[in-house]
Amino acid sequence: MINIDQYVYANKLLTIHPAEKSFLAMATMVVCLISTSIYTPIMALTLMAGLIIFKADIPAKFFGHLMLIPIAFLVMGELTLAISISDHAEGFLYHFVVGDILIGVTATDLDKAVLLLSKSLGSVSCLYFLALTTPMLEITSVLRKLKVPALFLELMSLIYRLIFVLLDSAATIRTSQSSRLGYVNWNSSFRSTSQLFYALLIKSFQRSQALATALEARCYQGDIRVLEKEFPCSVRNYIIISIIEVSLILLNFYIGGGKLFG
Amino acid sequence: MVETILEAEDIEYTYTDGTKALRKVNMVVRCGEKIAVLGSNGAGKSTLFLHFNAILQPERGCIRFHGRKLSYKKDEIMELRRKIGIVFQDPDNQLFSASVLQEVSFGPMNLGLSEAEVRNCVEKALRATEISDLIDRPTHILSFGQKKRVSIADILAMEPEVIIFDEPTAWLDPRHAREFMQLLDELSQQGKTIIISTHDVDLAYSWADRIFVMKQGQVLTDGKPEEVFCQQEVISSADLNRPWLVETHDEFIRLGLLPSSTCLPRNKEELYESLARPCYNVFRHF
Amino acid sequence: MVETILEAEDIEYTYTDGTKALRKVNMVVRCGEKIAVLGSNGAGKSTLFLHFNAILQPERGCIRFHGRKLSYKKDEIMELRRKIGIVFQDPDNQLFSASVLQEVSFGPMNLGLSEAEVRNCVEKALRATEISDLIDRPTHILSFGQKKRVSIADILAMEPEVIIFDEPTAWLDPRHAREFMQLLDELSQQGKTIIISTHDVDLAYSWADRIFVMKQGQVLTDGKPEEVFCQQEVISSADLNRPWLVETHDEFIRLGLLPSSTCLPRNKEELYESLARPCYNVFRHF
Amino acid sequence: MKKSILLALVYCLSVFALFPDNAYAMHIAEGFLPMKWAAFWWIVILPFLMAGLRSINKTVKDNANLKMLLAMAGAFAFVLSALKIPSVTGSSSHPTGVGLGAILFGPAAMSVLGVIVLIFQAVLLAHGGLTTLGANTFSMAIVGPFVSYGIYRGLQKLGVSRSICVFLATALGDLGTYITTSLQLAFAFPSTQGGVMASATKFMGIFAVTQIPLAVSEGLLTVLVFNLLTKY
Repeated sequence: MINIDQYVYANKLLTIHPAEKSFLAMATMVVCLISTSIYTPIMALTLMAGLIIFKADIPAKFFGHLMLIPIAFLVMGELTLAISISDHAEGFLYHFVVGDILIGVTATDLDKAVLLLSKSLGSVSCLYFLALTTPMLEITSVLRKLKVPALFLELMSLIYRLIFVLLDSAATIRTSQSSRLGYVNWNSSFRSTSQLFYALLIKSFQRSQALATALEARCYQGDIRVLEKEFPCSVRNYIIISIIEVSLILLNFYIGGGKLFG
Repeated sequence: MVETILEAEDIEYTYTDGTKALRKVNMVVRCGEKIAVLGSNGAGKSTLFLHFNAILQPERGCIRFHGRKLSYKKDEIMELRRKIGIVFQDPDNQLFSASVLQEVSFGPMNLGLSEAEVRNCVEKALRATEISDLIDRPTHILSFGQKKRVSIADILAMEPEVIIFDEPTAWLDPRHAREFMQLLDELSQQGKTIIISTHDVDLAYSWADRIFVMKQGQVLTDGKPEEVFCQQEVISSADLNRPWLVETHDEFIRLGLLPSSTCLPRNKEELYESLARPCYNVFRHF
Repeated sequence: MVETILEAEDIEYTYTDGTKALRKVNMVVRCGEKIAVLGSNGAGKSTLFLHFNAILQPERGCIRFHGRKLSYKKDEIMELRRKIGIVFQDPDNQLFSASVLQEVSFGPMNLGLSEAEVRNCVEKALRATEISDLIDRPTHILSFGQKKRVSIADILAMEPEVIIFDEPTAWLDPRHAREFMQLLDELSQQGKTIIISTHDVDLAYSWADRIFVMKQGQVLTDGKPEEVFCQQEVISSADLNRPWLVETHDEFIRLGLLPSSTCLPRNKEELYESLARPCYNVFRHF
Repeated sequence: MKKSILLALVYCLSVFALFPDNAYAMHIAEGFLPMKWAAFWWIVILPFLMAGLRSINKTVKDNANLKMLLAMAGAFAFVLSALKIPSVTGSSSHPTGVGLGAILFGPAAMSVLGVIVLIFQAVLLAHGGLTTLGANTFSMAIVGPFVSYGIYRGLQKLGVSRSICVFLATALGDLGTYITTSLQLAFAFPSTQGGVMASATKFMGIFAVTQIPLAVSEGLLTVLVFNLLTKY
């Protein structure tokens, strides 16, 4: 499992207001999505990579590794989009024949696929910027300002805490199983996994009871209200972000299409 | 006479699965006392503590706080939970929040204080437990010892009169256990009443003002440490050992190294001192 | 000279988050020895143990079993895990099956034994840990002491040569801890090599043949208990206490109650006996 | 014909070689859906979320136990999806936990917990995304759980044995999710030749390689877990 959380608390942009970071990430993501040229998303990707590696001081290797994760989905999706099946060769840029049908790519489909790939990678880099610089907890505090229901946010922060408790349990159980030869072949793996799930489920249940008792012991009255960390707010940052977004949009208008095959 | 702060009167409790957890338990806790409740796993210590905090209601008998019998009205429960805090055994079963600030502020926020007051309480509690630098840390990356401290700060932030610690030194290594006991002494000096449950007899013997021995939901005996640990049969029937100080002391008397009238020592310094007293230390003059 | 069964040679290990858990650790374990590894939380004891079981692979250095360097091939790993069992600290995290039978049979099943053989192993292990009557119980309703026993039966059922116990007596009450130590002695008499990690210096002192002291991923010292606990600075730099037997003994010498040449006592009987020796016991003749 | 079988085989093998984390492949990646479709699916899931939150709100008022239990269920679902399970094809993949969750906690709660889990998967594990959260939620936290729950309840009423109920509920829940995702992609990217239907066929065909074995594995595994749960 890849754990982004491990890096986020050590990143150098931790002290920046979470709302500013979220604004930058989400606005750039939207600009990528509405872009009609491949250059805007590529610029966004470059910008985000620069911020993540040089400003937030995240190891470039880890960022590179993260960028590979959506590749699995993208390759499958892109192939499906780019390749079409037909019974006549008209319009195909490249094709080959299987039996009596033609499998191949058309120029328009290829252009669409490349644009989509760039848009997707651009947005993915925005997501990573947010994930690598802003701890989950601060994202919830931004959501609170956006008037997301309190119950939803309470559940979010409880789940975030519990995930790590359960991951710990899962890891120790797994170690204990492996030390007793639990994952040596397919059969034992299958048996071990089902017992791991069962044990986790029972443990989750017991822990939830214990935590509820602890909450009650501290005067729980139906809502979980807590203090939140305060951040200095910077108007300058908002102005810089706005300038970045406007220039990305202008870039899209002036350089335009960027069709490679059409 | 010091005022009684907390009192359990003949309380009985049976869990829904039929286990009789408490049978006619009586316990009187006086203001400012340091109390240790000893007993093996499953003796009913934790169940008793949950009664003091009104998480559980006794089937029979009653709990008194400052002499007033609990009626389990909502306001009264809130008041009680504010004044009596429980630090649970496993911090992972107590810490629910993702950051230390959020975690520690939960209690005071429930008391309806203003944000500034809550922040003040949190800062004071973190200072007392010496973890002010952890305030912005996420809970899940803390070490076990740090989590334990946060779980104590949780309770201190509500400024309770009585603090109950369930097995506080379990899993702590000797240094952390020692630091923890220092913290307990500081709290006690600030006037808090402290109750701990443990099966570490050496610790209980040196630290507590008064000791309760529990077994299978009953209080077998209570009294000053010296009195309790004299009752050898009671101690062993509760699956406990005698503290090594007591045992060594008795052995010295048996061997004639100390006169049988010597008081039991409370710590090792006292033991060695009693041996070193001139009239008994014959070898010094060799 | 007794055969070396297990050996760690200059092993180093760093966790993915960058913590250096082991720095050039060397450890030689001989057949049939009783070894205690002492150190505070985070000293690297558990990480070392996971290397002995090939759950972790050292970055540098190597592990030898019966003199053969581990190559981490699948068959070899299977063989190693069968011969070296680890009983983990918290039975709540080791036990994952729904019933005791299922739990204890997990290891033998993975060895590919026939059902009759598995059942035989399970029954033997349950008898050795004296919990044959629990065989059909669901694990999650057991008491802490029972769970601990099941976690030991888990390992015994695989009939290992070496058994490693991680913090075996933590959270056990005195009686269960005593019973557990008896079980250890029985296993040792049956020829098993036993390694425990603990921060209970009194226990390690009286029980072990040899003691390793670890701190921050390094072995500070090793040797016979008497030798190790003489090195006061090493012990305190590892955040440990000295066993009370050693301390009392030293105090007696300081007070002149014992001649300075007296050997360190291994248990309290020896201590009292040395005091009771006629030539020193002056009071007897009063 | 031989050539096409060979082609399919090469494709299958390359999918297994390239994508060990193949269950996550069902999360539509960040930025993959056009703006209007991303927004559309967000709007579609909102009423489900509102209804889910309202039903949770009613039950957890003043009951810390239930709130913790729900949170634990969410954390459990996340941790489950982060673990690898041995797949029937011999490789391993990640379970969705949709079937187990829906049967245990009901589909309404799962929609709320599902969104949260999907947010965490995006932010902590880099699977899925925020703009595509609406679409992913619809397929994994709404369609999947409702299919699972419906089948489980329906078959139970018919008196089918519990193991078969659980297996079909989980496996078909997974398949429901995968068909929904394929349709979502097909709507967003209809084929130039053949439109939405042709595109949907292509997507379903391409994802079937990873999703059908996963559905079977997860179904079998959930049956085992359920047997343990009901026995003790």
